Amino acid sequence: MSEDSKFHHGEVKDSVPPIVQMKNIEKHFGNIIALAGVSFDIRPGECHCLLGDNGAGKSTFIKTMSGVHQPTHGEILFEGKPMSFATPRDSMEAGIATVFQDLAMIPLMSVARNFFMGREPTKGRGLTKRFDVEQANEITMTEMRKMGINLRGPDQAVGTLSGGERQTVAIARAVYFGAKVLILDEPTSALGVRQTSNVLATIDKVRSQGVGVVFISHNVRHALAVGDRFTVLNRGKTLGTAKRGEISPEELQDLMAGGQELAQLEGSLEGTV
Amino acid sequence: MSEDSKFHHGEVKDSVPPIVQMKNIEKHFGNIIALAGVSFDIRPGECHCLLGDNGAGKSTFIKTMSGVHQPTHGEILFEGKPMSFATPRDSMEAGIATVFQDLAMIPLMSVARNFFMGREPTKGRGLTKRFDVEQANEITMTEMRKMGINLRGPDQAVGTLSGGERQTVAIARAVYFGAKVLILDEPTSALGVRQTSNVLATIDKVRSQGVGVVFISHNVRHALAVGDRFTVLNRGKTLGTAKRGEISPEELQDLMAGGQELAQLEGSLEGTV
Amino acid sequence: MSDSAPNFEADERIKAEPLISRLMKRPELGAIAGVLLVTIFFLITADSAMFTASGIINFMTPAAQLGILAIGAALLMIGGEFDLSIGSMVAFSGLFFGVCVMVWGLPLIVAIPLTFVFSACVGAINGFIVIRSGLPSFIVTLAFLFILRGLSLVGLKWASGGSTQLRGVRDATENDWLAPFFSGDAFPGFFAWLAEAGLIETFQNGTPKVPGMPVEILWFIAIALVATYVLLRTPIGNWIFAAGGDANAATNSGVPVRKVKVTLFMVTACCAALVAIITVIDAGSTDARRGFQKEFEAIIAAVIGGCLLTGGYGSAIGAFFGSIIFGMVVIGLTYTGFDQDWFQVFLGGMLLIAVLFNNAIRKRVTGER
Amino acid sequence: MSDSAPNFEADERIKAEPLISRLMKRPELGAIAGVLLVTIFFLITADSAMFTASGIINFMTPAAQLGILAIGAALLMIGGEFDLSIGSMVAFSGLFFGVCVMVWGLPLIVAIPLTFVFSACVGAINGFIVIRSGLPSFIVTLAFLFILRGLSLVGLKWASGGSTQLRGVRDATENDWLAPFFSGDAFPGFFAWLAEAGLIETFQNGTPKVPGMPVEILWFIAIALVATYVLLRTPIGNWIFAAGGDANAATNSGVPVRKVKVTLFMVTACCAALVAIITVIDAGSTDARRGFQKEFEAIIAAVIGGCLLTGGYGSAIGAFFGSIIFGMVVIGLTYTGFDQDWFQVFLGGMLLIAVLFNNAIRKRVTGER
Amino acid sequence: QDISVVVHGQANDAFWSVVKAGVDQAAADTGANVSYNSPETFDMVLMSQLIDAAVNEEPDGLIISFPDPDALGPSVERAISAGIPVITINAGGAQAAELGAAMHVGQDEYDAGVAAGEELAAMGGTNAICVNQEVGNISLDQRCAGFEEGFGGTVTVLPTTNDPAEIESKVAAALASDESIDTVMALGASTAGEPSVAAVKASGRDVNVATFDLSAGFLQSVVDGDAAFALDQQQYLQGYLAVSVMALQAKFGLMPGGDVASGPNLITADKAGQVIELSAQGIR
Ligand SMILES: Nc1ncnc2c1ncn2[C@@H]1O[C@H](COP(=O)(O)OP(=O)(O)OP(=O)(O)O)[C@@H](O)[C@H]1O
Ligand SMILES: Nc1ncnc2c1ncn2[C@@H]1O[C@H](COP(=O)(O)OP(=O)(O)OP(=O)(O)O)[C@@H](O)[C@H]1O
Ligand SMILES: O[C@H]1[C@H](O)[C@H](O)OC[C@H]1O
Ligand SMILES: [Mg+2]
Ligand SMILES: [Mg+2]
Repeated sequence: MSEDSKFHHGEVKDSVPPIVQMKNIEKHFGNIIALAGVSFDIRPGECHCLLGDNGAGKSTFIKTMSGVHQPTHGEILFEGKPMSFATPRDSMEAGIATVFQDLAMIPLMSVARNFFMGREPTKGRGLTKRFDVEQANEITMTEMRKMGINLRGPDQAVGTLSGGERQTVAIARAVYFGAKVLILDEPTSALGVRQTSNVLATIDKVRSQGVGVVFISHNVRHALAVGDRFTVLNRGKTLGTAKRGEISPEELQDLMAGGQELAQLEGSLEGTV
Repeated sequence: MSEDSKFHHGEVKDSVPPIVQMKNIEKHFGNIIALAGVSFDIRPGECHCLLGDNGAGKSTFIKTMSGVHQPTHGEILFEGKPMSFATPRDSMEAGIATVFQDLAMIPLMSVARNFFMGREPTKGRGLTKRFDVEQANEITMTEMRKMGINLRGPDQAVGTLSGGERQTVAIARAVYFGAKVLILDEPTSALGVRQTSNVLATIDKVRSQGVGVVFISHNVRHALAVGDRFTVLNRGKTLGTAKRGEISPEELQDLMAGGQELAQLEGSLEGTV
Repeated sequence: MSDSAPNFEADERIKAEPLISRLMKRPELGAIAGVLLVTIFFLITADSAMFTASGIINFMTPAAQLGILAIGAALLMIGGEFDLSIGSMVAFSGLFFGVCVMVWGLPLIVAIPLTFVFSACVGAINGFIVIRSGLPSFIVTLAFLFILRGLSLVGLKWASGGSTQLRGVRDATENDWLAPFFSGDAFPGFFAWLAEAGLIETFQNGTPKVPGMPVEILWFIAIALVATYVLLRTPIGNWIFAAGGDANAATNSGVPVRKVKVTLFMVTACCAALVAIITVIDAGSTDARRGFQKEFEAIIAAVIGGCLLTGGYGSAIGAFFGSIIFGMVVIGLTYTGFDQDWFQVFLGGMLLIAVLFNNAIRKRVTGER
Repeated sequence: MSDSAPNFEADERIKAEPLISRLMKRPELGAIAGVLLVTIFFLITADSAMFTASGIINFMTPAAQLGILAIGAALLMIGGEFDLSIGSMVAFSGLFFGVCVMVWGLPLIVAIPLTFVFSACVGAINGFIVIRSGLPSFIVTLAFLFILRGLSLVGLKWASGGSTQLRGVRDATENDWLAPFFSGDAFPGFFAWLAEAGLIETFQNGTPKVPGMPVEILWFIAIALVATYVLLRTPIGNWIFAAGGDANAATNSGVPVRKVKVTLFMVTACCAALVAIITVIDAGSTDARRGFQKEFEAIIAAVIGGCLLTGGYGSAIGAFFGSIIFGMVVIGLTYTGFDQDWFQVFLGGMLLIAVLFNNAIRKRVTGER
Repeated sequence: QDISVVVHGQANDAFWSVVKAGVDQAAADTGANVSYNSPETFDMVLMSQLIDAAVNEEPDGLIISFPDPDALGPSVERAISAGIPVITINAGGAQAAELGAAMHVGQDEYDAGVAAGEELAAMGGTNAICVNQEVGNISLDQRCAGFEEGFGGTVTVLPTTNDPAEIESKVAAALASDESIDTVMALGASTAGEPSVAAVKASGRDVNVATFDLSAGFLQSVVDGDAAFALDQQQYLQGYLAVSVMALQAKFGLMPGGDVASGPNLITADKAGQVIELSAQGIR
């Protein structure tokens, strides 16, 4: 894994106050303990990778950050002030945009309507204030094209899109609306090579604009390509946070696998899956 | 990309008759042309990778193979005989098991019930013949553990599993029931590093038992690690089939991106995303 | 092996599609096929009086009364919920309105807004219980089906001094300037002129068979247009589809799902109140069985018009045509020579055929499997 | 930083869970809280006669008739479909059964199986239309609600020579050896012994107030047990849950969804036929209004018992308790001193409270948000 | 001649099917062309629309039941102003006459209730329940009200649905919770009357049961001594006479000078036997 990436990497300035700070978060579902005390923060202009085995609690954790779940214990500070987001809408209004792992799309609705769901552009005023469908269509097509997807049209139902097309809608939407923090839960999992590189490039771009990015991935190479800091979860607990350069790809991969042995693949996959 | 993998690679014997042969398949949805004439075959003991950009038609194609869609035009031969699967159940009974991209799981049902959905083990006979819940639970837990997932219990609802846990259920199920052909539509997209290497190792294992594997992936490295042949789709058409060794990773990646340029990532991702 | 640069305007992955199939894909227009089929059926079997001006108005009146409810029900169904209490709500808000006018002697300008506010509150209660408890709206509004029906009975007995009928509303409102907006016939002059000109039929004694356009038909059309506009051209419309399509995904995308749903319950209740006001002034009375089973018919009309019971899909225009189909079938039998004993067989058969026909035409035209 | 080897038996990611919360998580048992609540309410407010042996049998009889339908409806709802025609089906298969016995003079051993086969065929027609057309079962079975109701009327007039009632079934079946399985009271000897022993109340002349256990209650219990067994312990049960949970995913996983659904429609129709046979022999007659609105009540009972209208979730035992709640509430008010005009308010209120209570208890016990 | 009949009761209601049988017989006898319609539930708004539909066809005569003068009044006025003669049956004679209806065939519901109440009071009743299987139908309310007046003692209205099994249980429950009930007045024979008899029998108590209208099953109970009497309004006459008169009116302009009281007609054990067969055929 080469360190001399073409990417600019955000300087993790310890002095800059974090936008969101999560302290000792626990989350229980009935008798199931999904998070057993996780701390995490995200600063402006950095890409903080959240890594870990399947079922480690990454998605649960970021859902707590974006107001989907309320933590069972623990504290959330937003720009230094204690904050509890009752709904995802609250967190959005505070400037957090999220791509959820399940994408949060409505299959029966068109791409453009999904794109602007909850934040529809309007034209006219007073009683004639209405959903500006033309603008919505146009922006959707443009943003999708930027990510490398040429849709047949903005009115195709999301349910009939391919897996990668659908994921791209969710990412393009979050990027378009992400103001202060952008949370991406395995955004590249269904993407083609071209779309993946677009997304990584996009992460780099928004980071350089001062947005804090939380990036969840199982791909060590993707994480290392854009990450400034790496926090690894395992079985609902954090295994610690490392800065870029402080940790080798192999160490990282080892942590992500929860310390357990991998099947014999190292040879063919050159060290990292 | 090293060629000296630890994997055994199936010899693609042109002499061995294919299990499934798809000739010039077209599939239209209303006015949308998803497949515009694709030919493909799968032989016993090989892993045939189906690659291509998002929306290229890969999922649509394998759904045609497994009886979910009926082709608009084209012919399917199964073990040499023309065959049209009216339902997925027909294709299963012929020995084809599929992991669909959307996984085909019922969120409200337990892991074990999902695992055996449609093929429940029974005990007793006559009127007392019943669903052998204990056996189902046990097999589920064992098979999941083999794939690297330690479930809390077999009766957790699939809807509350993490993304990777859920995907693993679908893979373990298909592997358990796959008799002649195993179709995997982006099986590793949500998996952790440990689970991914398990799945790749599993592909290798079933191939060596003579099962034909159709493997869809956007990860060039995963494809090259286990693939014997590579067919690339682009915009509903096939760009041709290459054998292992006949094509370089860079060429393959170029084909998968539909020949279009990638964002500037090559440096940091060492040639392949 | 590389591909030509994609060109969005002429994508090779799309076949040309005739206008008609583009239209038939819209849920709004699916129900038109059914309307045509039913019309043709009655043109053949029914007395020609059915399709004269008076005949059309005659079946459009119940269609309009049902349709106002059906559009409310359709909005709510698209938003992912049911309201089984709208039938009882017609009786209950009818009672409330009757009490305003007859017991408290309020003028319409006070009584009507008060009735709407009152009904909206009841709708909001429905909505709050559904939202707060997370119970299916089916069971919650079903409870209100019984509760409101029962309260109507108790209230009527109280208001009328022991009867289940409250009478005299027509006389009490006759001279109110607001009454013409909620009862009777609009444009009587125009219709009288039409009759004189011989453009519409008259009775032997020369009075026009149709004195005017019943106001409920105008309300019906207006509400269908407004609802369609809201659904398709406003942010709230988008929220309604999203809330019904997948409440979870919608919430996670920032749609205020709870507010949307509660508002829809209030709108539905107001539709019921409007029907109550119109029919109470028109009939001059209200009784404990008003609106009986209308919730059911409203849902039928919405479903005929293409709404999915599972939410997230449907249209107000579909409910509009669905109501017309239902109204035509119910009234149409009167104009045919069929034996009343066969009425239900006929009603069920026509509904089934109309829906199957809609469906078959849509599939054929759009090329769906 | 490495993790201890996972140990399934004692997973640190699971909290200890008390037995009660494990039980309350089961949809089967959720409705018990409601039954308890309603029982306590009536123990306080109702005349003590309600909970004597005869009082219990008195409310259990309608609960059982409803419950047989509700269990069928619950299975179908879990499988993702509705059948709105079951009420009409009670009338229609009642007519068919009446005709078998009265017009064709068949013995019960022929008439009863024939009635079941006939009803199952009608159910299968419902199912086939739903499956083939892809239309919502709501609208298809709604059409059959009307059609079957109408055909019952026409058929009855034909069979009885002009009346809407077909009589004399009791006399015709009185001596049939099969009749005791479908009508009257079981275990009369046992009840007589109980009465002698002073364990149940007797009339002044010493005969027990309850001559036996009405057979429908036994059928009700038996069907609830069988349905529960099928749902939880057979492959078909798994298919039903899968078909209702997500028909697409189930089909793609190899579940024969179409067969499952058609079978469920047939089962539901047979439940209606059973209720028809029992009530026709018991009442000795059948008429065109039998089963009126029972489809509705059956769905209510299933939903009270925890079935989701969207399919894929629910239980037969839940429907069992749901029917008992409904039966108790409907009959119970008569035992209380409340003004009977408030009946519907009371019915709706009790249903709502029972369901809210179920829900609240379940959430509290299982720690769900 | 074309004659339209629009009534408020459903074709599958045992009572109204007898009216319809009378209508059909008169149509056959007079050769008139008769159409018969009714709304699917007791729905006054829809009924007024059905009357409008009938009037649109400009029949030679209109026959209606008239349970809600306010709601149906305008439609009747429209018919009369269009020159269509109107006869009312079953309900609402007096009010329709004010609007210009020519004649009424039926029983006054309130008076019938009074008659039944007096009869049952004479049998020694002091505490009664009035079983109403169609709450909100004004005619049935009037019967209970009249019954209360004539009976003199305590009268409790027992509202039910029209499911016989439920009615049986509810009557049983009412009897069990009040030992002093000695009279049950049912408002419909087969839906409410027959299950009431069954409940009374099961209670083993000595309770007088009577019903409005007839059904063969109930009449059998009267014969067997399990029920006191049925109050017949001979609705066959309502259908038959109205159509016959209307046909004559259309042909010759004939119209009787007064109303016909088709009931109430008390059917007790001595007469019940003869009526059973006719009732089973849908004529009484
Ligand atoms: N609603 C819920 N009820 C019960 N258990 C849950 C629920 N949501 C998540 N879990 C459990 O909590 C654990 C963490 O899940 P989570 O989705 O956060 O994992 P993840 O780290 O995102 O994994 P993946 O990489 O596979 O997406 C999982 O074991 C899951 O089974
Ligand atoms: N039911 C459908 N109706 C309309 N269009 C469809 C339907 N299913 C698929 N498509 C379209 O067909 C094309 C191929 O889709 P498909 O899912 O096969 O792509 P894919 O190659 O699997 O892509 P990905 O890698 O993103 O999963 C897409 O552009 C999609 O929008
Ligand atoms: O007279 C009739 C009454 O108007 C109502 O329809 O119930 C049936 C009959 O008793
Ligand atoms: Mg996750
Ligand atoms: Mg795909």
